[in-house]
Amino acid sequence: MVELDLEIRQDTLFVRLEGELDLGVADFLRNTLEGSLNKNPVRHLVLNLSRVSYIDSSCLGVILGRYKRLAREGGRVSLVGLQPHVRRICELSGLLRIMGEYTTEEEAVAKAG
Amino acid sequence: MVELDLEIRQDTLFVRLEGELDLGVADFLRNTLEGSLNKNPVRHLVLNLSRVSYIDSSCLGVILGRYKRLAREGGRVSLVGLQPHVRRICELSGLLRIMGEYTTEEEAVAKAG
Amino acid sequence: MKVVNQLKMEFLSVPENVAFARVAVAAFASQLDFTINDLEEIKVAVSEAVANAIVHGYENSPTGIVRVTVTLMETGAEIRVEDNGKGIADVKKALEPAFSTDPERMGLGFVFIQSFMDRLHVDSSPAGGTRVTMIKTINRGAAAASQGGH
Amino acid sequence: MKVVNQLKMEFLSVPENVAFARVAVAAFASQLDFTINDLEEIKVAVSEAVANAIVHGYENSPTGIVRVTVTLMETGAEIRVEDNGKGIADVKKALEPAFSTDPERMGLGFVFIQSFMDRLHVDSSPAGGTRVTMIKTINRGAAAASQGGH
Ligand SMILES: Nc1ncnc2c1ncn2[C@@H]1O[C@H](COP(=O)(O)OP(=O)(O)O)[C@@H](O)[C@H]1O
Ligand SMILES: Nc1ncnc2c1ncn2[C@@H]1O[C@H](COP(=O)(O)OP(=O)(O)O)[C@@H](O)[C@H]1O
Repeated sequence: MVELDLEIRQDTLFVRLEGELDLGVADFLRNTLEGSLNKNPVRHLVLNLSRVSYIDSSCLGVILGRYKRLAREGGRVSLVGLQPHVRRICELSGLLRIMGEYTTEEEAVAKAG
Repeated sequence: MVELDLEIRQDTLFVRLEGELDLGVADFLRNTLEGSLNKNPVRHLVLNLSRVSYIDSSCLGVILGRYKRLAREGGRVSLVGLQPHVRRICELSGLLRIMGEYTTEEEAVAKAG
Repeated sequence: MKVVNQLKMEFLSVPENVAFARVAVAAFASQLDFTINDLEEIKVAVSEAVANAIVHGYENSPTGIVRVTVTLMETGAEIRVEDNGKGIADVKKALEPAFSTDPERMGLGFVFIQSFMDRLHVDSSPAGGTRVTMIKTINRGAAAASQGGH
Repeated sequence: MKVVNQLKMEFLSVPENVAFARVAVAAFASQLDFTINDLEEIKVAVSEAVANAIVHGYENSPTGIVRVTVTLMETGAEIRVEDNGKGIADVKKALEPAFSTDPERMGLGFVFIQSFMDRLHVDSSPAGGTRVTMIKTINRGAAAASQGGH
């Protein structure tokens, strides 16, 4: 089960997630993000994971897919508020080598935007 | 898993329990209570269940057994701090009709002692 | 009745597995729109039935196998707890409140199951062990009301 | 190696069961002296193996059966995840980091399992499906140290 909150400010899509991100929600996550990116001409994506307690390789794949899409046009994906276990998984996956990691959304906007 | 804290004041044994009281801990609970009642000449028993989130019929049986033992000599068993679900189970079982129910240990001592 | 999901488990008849069984069944059943209170009631019923299989069915021998099957339908969950233990001689008597063959016990297991589940059926024979089948239906009104908190 | 407890589960190959499986296995394994971190790592391994059975083994068809067996020994837990799906043509290749037969996926499942478990063994054949066997041993030092917090 996951909850998802979307907001657009200027050229950035903010996505705040809550719950456990695994195969059970991967399709929903992919479809929601794609749908929003298709409808809105944003360049950057900020994913707030501060209320995400679990992430699996399926959902990391969904995030990487969105990264590839935005990076093609020079956009960035930033990860915000990673809990220790989620951080470890993101690090092991190599995602932290290509995406910025920030403590707060403000920091992500200030440093990445 | 259960944690158990025992204290004797005057003629009363105070037992503070924490965890889930089910078949898995029933023997441990019975043996600990019997052992303490055998060694100490108390009359009354105060069971603080404020940190017990689950209780099953096996552990209700253990409590009833101690009640029978103490009641024979005119002693009382008091239940303290029942959480809603535990309270409902104790009520259904009829235990609340024969044992006093109190919000705090002080209240149990003042009203029952 | 369309089956939306099914779980079959089997485990040894050791007392530690009572806690495991109620947590696992509640986690599985939470895929349906049960309220927190429904899940709490399911936990009690599973717990009591599994404890009975261990205590009465296998008379506390830790080498028996307890089987639990959970079938999720749109209307609710059917939960079956089975053992190959000694069976119940008189099922009707066993279901009576306060009846127990063990003087140390209160005879409340089936009382709790009957209070908390919508249906209970007990099949048993001295040779073939015991099968307890319980159904918890979803209260649509309650589920809809609790959706507000989502 | 003395078996102290055993659980066998089987459930349908639907994505919702991935979360159930990791919760259930961690709840069962918590009967041993694992640390919270160990249990977190077990969750990841179970989750990835069950997801693979659903996504690759049964190619997302919801009618397959996934079997999970957990054997608790004094030294640790052996966890087996099995499917009767399409099998792995080249197991050695499948275990390589970043290898995936699905362009949408990252090829990280087995990487996570290998990082988090002490042993991994994969048996597979195109006809007979896939069996993933994983062992997590108890780190006596860590368990003893964490006892302080009890
Ligand atoms: N799985 C079982 N195998 C054999 N006998 C059982 C089983 N479950 C229940 N019984 C019988 O039914 C009686 C009533 O059960 P229950 O209402 O749960 O009360 P209690 O467990 O306190 O005895 C038990 O005392 C026992 O004789
Ligand atoms: N249960 C399975 N049945 C069939 N193929 C599998 C199974 N598990 C893994 N595989 C194969 O092994 C590959 C690598 O798996 P993994 O490391 O988990 O990465 P991913 O799941 O991201 O593809 C998969 O792409 C798939 O081809």
